[in-house]
Amino acid sequence: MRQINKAARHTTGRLLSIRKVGTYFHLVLQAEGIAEGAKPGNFIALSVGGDQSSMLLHRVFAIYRSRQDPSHGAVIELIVARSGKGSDWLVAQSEGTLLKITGPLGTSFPLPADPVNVAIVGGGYGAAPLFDLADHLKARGCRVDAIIGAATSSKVFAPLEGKRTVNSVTVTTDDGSAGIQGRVTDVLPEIITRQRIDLIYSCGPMAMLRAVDDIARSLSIPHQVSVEEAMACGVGICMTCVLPMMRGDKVKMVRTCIEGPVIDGEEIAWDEVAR
Amino acid sequence: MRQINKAARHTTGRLLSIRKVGTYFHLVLQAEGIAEGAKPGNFIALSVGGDQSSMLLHRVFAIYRSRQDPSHGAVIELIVARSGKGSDWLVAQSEGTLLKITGPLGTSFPLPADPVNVAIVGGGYGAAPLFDLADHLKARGCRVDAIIGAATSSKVFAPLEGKRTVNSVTVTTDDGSAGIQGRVTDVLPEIITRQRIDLIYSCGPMAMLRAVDDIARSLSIPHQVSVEEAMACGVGICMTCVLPMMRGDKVKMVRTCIEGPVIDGEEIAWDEVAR
Amino acid sequence: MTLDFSTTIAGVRFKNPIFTASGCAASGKELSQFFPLKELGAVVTKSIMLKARSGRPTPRMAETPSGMLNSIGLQGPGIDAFIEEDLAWLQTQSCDVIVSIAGETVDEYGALARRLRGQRGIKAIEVNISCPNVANRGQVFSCDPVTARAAIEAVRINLGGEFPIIAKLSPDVTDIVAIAREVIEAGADGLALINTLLGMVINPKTLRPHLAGKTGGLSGPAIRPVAVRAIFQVRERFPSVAIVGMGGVVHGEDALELVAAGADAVSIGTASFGNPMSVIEIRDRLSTLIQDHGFTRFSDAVGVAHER
Amino acid sequence: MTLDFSTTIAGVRFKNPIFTASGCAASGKELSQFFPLKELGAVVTKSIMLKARSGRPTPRMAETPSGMLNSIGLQGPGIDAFIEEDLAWLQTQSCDVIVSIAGETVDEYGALARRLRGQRGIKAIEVNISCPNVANRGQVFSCDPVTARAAIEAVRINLGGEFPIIAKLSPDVTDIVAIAREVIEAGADGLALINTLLGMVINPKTLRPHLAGKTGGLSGPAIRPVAVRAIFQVRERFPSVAIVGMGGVVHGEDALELVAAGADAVSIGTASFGNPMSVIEIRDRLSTLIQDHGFTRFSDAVGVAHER
Ligand SMILES: Cc1cc2nc3c(=O)[nH]c(=O)nc-3n(C[C@H](O)[C@H](O)[C@H](O)COP(=O)(O)OP(=O)(O)OC[C@H]3O[C@@H](n4cnc5c(N)ncnc54)[C@H](O)[C@@H]3O)c2cc1C
Ligand SMILES: Cc1cc2nc3c(=O)[nH]c(=O)nc-3n(C[C@H](O)[C@H](O)[C@H](O)COP(=O)(O)OP(=O)(O)OC[C@H]3O[C@@H](n4cnc5c(N)ncnc54)[C@H](O)[C@@H]3O)c2cc1C
Ligand SMILES: Cc1cc2nc3c(=O)[nH]c(=O)nc-3n(C[C@H](O)[C@H](O)[C@H](O)COP(=O)(O)O)c2cc1C
Ligand SMILES: Cc1cc2nc3c(=O)[nH]c(=O)nc-3n(C[C@H](O)[C@H](O)[C@H](O)COP(=O)(O)O)c2cc1C
Ligand code: FES
Ligand code: FES
Repeated sequence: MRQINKAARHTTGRLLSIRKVGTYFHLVLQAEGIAEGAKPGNFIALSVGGDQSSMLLHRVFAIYRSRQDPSHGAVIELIVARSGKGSDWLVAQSEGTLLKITGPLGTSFPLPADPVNVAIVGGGYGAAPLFDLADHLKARGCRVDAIIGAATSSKVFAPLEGKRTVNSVTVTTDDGSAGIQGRVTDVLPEIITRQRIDLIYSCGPMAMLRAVDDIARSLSIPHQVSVEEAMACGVGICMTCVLPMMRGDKVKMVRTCIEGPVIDGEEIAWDEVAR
Repeated sequence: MRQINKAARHTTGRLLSIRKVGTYFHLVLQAEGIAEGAKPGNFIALSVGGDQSSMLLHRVFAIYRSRQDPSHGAVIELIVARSGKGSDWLVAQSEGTLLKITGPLGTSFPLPADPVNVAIVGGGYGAAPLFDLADHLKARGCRVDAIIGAATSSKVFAPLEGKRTVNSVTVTTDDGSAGIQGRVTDVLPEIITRQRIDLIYSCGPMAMLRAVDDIARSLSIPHQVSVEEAMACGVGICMTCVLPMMRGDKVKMVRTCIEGPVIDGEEIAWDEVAR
Repeated sequence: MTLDFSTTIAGVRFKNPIFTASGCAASGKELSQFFPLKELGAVVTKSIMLKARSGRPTPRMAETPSGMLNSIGLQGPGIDAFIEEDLAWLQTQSCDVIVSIAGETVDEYGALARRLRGQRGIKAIEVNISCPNVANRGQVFSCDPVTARAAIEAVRINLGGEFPIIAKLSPDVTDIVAIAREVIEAGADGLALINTLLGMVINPKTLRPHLAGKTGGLSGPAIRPVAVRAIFQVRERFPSVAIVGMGGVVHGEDALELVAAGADAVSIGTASFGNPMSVIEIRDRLSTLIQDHGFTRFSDAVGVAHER
Repeated sequence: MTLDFSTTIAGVRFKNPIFTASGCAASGKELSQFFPLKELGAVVTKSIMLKARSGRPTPRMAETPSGMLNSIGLQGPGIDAFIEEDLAWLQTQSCDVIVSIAGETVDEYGALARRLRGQRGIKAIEVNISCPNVANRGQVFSCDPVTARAAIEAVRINLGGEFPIIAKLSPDVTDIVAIAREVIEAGADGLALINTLLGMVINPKTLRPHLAGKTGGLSGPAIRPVAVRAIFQVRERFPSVAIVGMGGVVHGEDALELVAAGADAVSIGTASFGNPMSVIEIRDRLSTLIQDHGFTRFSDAVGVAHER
C-alpha cells in the first residue's frame, strides 16, 4: 500500500552543489532529518526567492536520490527543469545558498514482494525518481526495463549510473534527436510483450501518464503513476492539487500531495481530469 | 543657483566592489553615462531586489564620489547604511551584480565664486557627499572646516583622504565614543566665530539640519542644506518627497528630488515640516 | 517581566492570539506533523458546508505578486463527516477549535448551527458569509446588508447562545463598516476581517482565465494594507466588538500591524503554504515584539494605533 | 507581417496603447529626459483640480509587498496654471495628451470641463471620480451611483461633446459593473479601470498609521488581479465601451493580461517609480508578445480572454 510519509520535517539546508545536465540542473542539498526517511517517489517542497520575494508558495520537486554523504551527512539530490520564475531563481543560486526545505512528502512507490518483471516509464525530468526506484527493485531481484522519453535529446534524463542499474534502456524523442523517434507509448507495448512485464511505474507529464495508463488498463497490468498537479503548499493544507479519483463508485477530488503523488493508475478518473 | 541635473540617464551598471567601512558599506558602481555629468550633491536611484522582488520603488543614495577609473571607465561611489529591506539587500550583493541605475539626479551644491571660509557639517552617512564638495571648494581656494557627527564612533564617516582635503575635522558623537561628546551644533558656533565662516553646507538627518539652520539663521550665514525625504521615484513623478518651502510669501509643497536635495536653508518652512 | 499573551474573543479565552486561517490548515491534522496543534491560540477549520462538496475543477490556484488566487470552491466532506472524523480527531489534540461554517442559503446556515449545538471541543463558530468562490456571486452574503444580517440571525437563533459567533466579512464592499453594523446588530459577537478579494489572472500563453473557475480569491501580503485598513475602520467605529484579523500576515511584524489596528487575534493563511512553521514563527516573533514595545499584556497592544 | 499597434478610444486614435497613469508621470516633463514623450500612446496628466492645492502632509507613501500606498492628496497648481504652463509645454512635444480632472463638488467637475473647452492639444478627458486621498470619503464620487452619474453628467454638459470622456472608477465598490452602467448612461465614452484600493500601513516602530493622512491608495502588482477582474467583468457586460486598463502593470506580459481581459489601452503607474523607462520597455515587449500570439492588429487582442 502506498502511504503518506509521516516523517515530514521543516528545516534549513545548504545547497552543496549545482550543475547542468542537459537542459536540467542537478542539485545536491544538505537535508538533515529529511533525507533519512525519504522513500522512492517522495518529494520535497522548497521556499524560493529569499526574504523579500514576491513568490510565496512552495515549489515541489521529486527526490531524485537521497543518501548519506561522507562529508555532508544526509543529502538529497534533485533534477530541476527551468519552467517559471521560481525554478529560474532556484537554478540561479550558487553553492552555499541556504534553502528552506520541507519533506519528505507524499506517497512512495509500493514495491512488489516478488521478483517480477517491471517497466519504468519516464518522461523528461520525470525519469529522475524512477532510477532510484529501479535500485530498490533490483535489490528485490526484479528485472527492470526503462523507457525514457523526452521532446528532444537535451531533455532526456538517463544518467550513466541509472542506465547501469536497469536491464535495458529504450530512449524515445519526439524529434528523433536521440533514440527512437516517437513517444514512449510507441515502444511500450512491444517491450511489455517481449519482457513479459508484470508491473509498470511511470512518472512524467500528465498526457504521457494517461497514455501509459490506457495501455496498462487495456492489458490489465498494474500501473503505479506519479502524477504532477500544480501545488501551492505540498503539505495538504491548501486543496489546490486535487485530481478526480475513484473512491468506491464515486469520483472524489483527492489531494495529490497527500494521497499522491504515487497513485494506482486505475483509481484516476482520467475523463474528469481538467486539461 | 542650484539647478536640477538634466543629464539623467537610466542604465545598467556592474557592482565593482563592496566593502565595509564602520557600520557603512562603500560601493563602487560602473555607471557609464551617469558618473560623467554628476556634480557634488547629486544622487542616484537604484532598483533593488531583482526581478521577482516584492520591492518596487527606487532607493536613492547621494553620490559620494564620481570619477573616471582607469580600468572600469566612469564609476560612482556610494556610502550605504543598512536601514531597511532594500538597503539590506543592496549591501548583501557581491561584486559583479548588475544594478539598474538612474542618475545623476537632483540639485547640486552651489559653489561660491570667491575663496571664502566654509564649514561643512555632516551627520552619519550624510558626511559622504560633503568631502567631494570640499575638494571642489578647495580647488576654488576656500578654507574648509569639517564637523562630522554621529551617534557613535562606528557611524562617523570621515575617510582619510577626506580628512586630508579639509583644513580641520571636528568629530562629535552622542555617546562620546569618538571625538567630542555631543552634537555638531554644540561645536558649530565656536568654529563659525573662530574661522570666520562665510558659508555653511550641511547634510544629515533632518533634525540635525534644522538645528544647524537655526544657528545659520540666527547669525545670518548662508546655509545650503541637503535634505532627506522619503522618495518613491527620485525622478519627480510621484510627489511623495515634498517639503514645505517658502515660495514668495507662500508655503508650497516642493519636490525635494527636483528642487532638492540641495536647498537654501532659509527657504525651508521648518515649522510646517512633519515629524 | 512575563507577557500575558492570552486573548479574549467574545468572552472566550485563548492562550495566545495566533490562529490558523480557515481553509489554510485543512482540519489541522496536516500541520500537526510539524508542531503540536495546542501550541496555537486556535485552529480555525476549513469552512464546512451541509453536504459533501467536491469544489471547483483545477487549475484552482495562481501565484500572483506577493499573493495568490484560489478557487477551491469550499470542497469538503459535509458537516456530518466533519463532526465524526475531523472534529473528533481535533478533540484528541487538546487544542482550541473554532469551526467555520458556510451555507448556500440562509436556511443552511441555520441547519449548520443546529448541527453544531451540543458538540464538545468547540470554542467559537466562525460564519463565513464572504467566500468569493461560489458560482453565483449573489451567494456572497456579506456583500449585501440584508443577506448578511439574515445569515447571522439564522446562526444565532439556531445556536441558542451556545458558542460565540464570529462573522467573516468580505472586503469587496463599498462600506465594510455598514456591513459590520448589520451583523453586529444581528447578533455577531465578533468579526473576522478579511476574507479574500475577488481577482482574476489571465494565462499569458493561452490568453484565457488561468483558473478553471475564472475568478478566485486574492490572499497574501499583497492584500495586507486592505486588511489593516478594514480592521482599523471597523475597530474605530466598534471599539468593543471582538476582531479576528487576517490578510497577508507572514512575519511577526505583520501580525503586530493588525493587532495595533485593532485585531484581538490574528489568523495566518497563505503564509503557511510557503512554510508550514509560519504560524509558530509568527507567534514567537509577535510575542517578542510586543514585549520590546513594553507591553506586559497582549490585550494592551490591541488597537493601540488609534491612540493619538 | 507588421503589427498595427494603434488603438482607438471612443473614436480617437492613439498610435499605441501604452499610456502613463494619472499621477504617475506628473505632467510629462520629468519623464521626457529619459525618452521623447511622443513615443507613448498618450500622456495622461496628474488629476488637476480647480484651485491650487498643496495636498497632504508627509509621509505620503509606504512601500508594501509588491505595491505601495500613496496619499498625495491631489497636490497641483490648479487648472489655470496647468493650462498655461503644463499643457502649453506638452503641446510643444507633439505627444497625445489625456487630461485628468478631479473636482470636490459636482459643480467643480462642470467648471473644470468648461475651462478645458476649446483647449488645443487634448485628445480626451479622464474624469477621476475615484481618488481615495480626500479627507471626506464621501467625496469618492464613484463609490455611489448617484454621485458618479452626477459628476459625469456635469462634465458632459459642460464639455459640449468636444472631447471623449473617460470615467475613472474605484475598485472599492460592491458592484463595479453597476457603477460602470451609471457613468455610461450619464455619457461616459470610456472607462478607466482601476484607481487605487483604500489601504493602510501601521509603522511597526511607532505603532501608529505610517501615512500622515492615515489611509492611502494601494497600487502596484499587488492589485493586478483585482484590476484584471474588474476589466473582465465590465468588458463582459459592456462589449463596446472603451476601457483604459491599469493596475500593477510592470512587464509586457502584465499589459497583455489587461488587454486580453478587455483593455483597449493600458496605463502604467507605479512601475515608473522603480524604473523610469518602464513605459517604453512595456510598450516594446507588449508589441512583441502580441505578434508572437499571431495578431496583426492590436485591437484583435483586446478582450480575447472572453472567447471560449
Ligand atoms: C510531485 C511533483 C514532483 C515534481 N518533481 C519535479 C522535479 O523533479 N523536477 C522538476 O523540474 N519539476 C518537478 N515538478 C514540477 C515543479 O514543481 C514545477 O516545475 C515548479 O513548481 C514550477 O515552479 P516555477 O516557479 O518555476 O513556476 P511558476 O509557474 O511560477 O509556479 C507558480 C506556482 O505554481 C506551482 N506550479 C507550477 N507548475 C507546477 C507543476 N508543474 N507542478 C507543481 N506545481 C507547479 C508552483 O509550485 C508555484 O506554487 C514536480 C511537481 C510535482 C507535483
Ligand atoms: C537625497 C538622498 C540621499 C541619500 N543618500 C544616502 C546615502 O548616501 N547613504 C545612505 O545610506 N542612505 C542615503 N539616503 C537614504 C536612503 O535613501 C534610505 O536609507 C533608503 O532608501 C532606505 O531604503 P530601505 O529599502 O533600506 O528602507 P525601506 O524603509 O524599506 O524603504 C521603503 C521605501 O521608502 C523609501 N525610503 C525609506 N527611507 C528613506 C529615506 N531615509 N530617504 C529616502 N527614501 C527613503 C525608499 O526609497 C523606499 O522607496 C538618502 C536619501 C535621500 C533622499
Ligand atoms: C486556499 C485558500 C482557501 C481558503 N478557504 C477559506 C474557507 O474555506 N473559509 C474562509 O472563511 N476563508 C477561506 N480562505 C480565506 C482565508 O481564511 C483568509 O481570510 C485569507 O486568505 C486572507 O488571509 P491570508 O492572506 O493570510 O491568506 C481561504 C484562503 C485560501 C488562500
Ligand atoms: C503616487 C500616485 C499618485 C496617483 N495620482 C492619481 C491622480 O492624480 N489621479 C488618478 O486618477 N489616479 C492617480 N493614481 C492612480 C493611478 O493612476 C493608477 O490608477 C493606480 O496607481 C493603479 O495603477 P498602477 O498599479 O500601475 O500604479 C495615483 C497613483 C499613485 C501611485
Ligand atoms: S498542494 Fe496544498 S493540499 Fe496539496
Ligand atoms: S521622489 Fe518622486 S517626486 Fe520626488
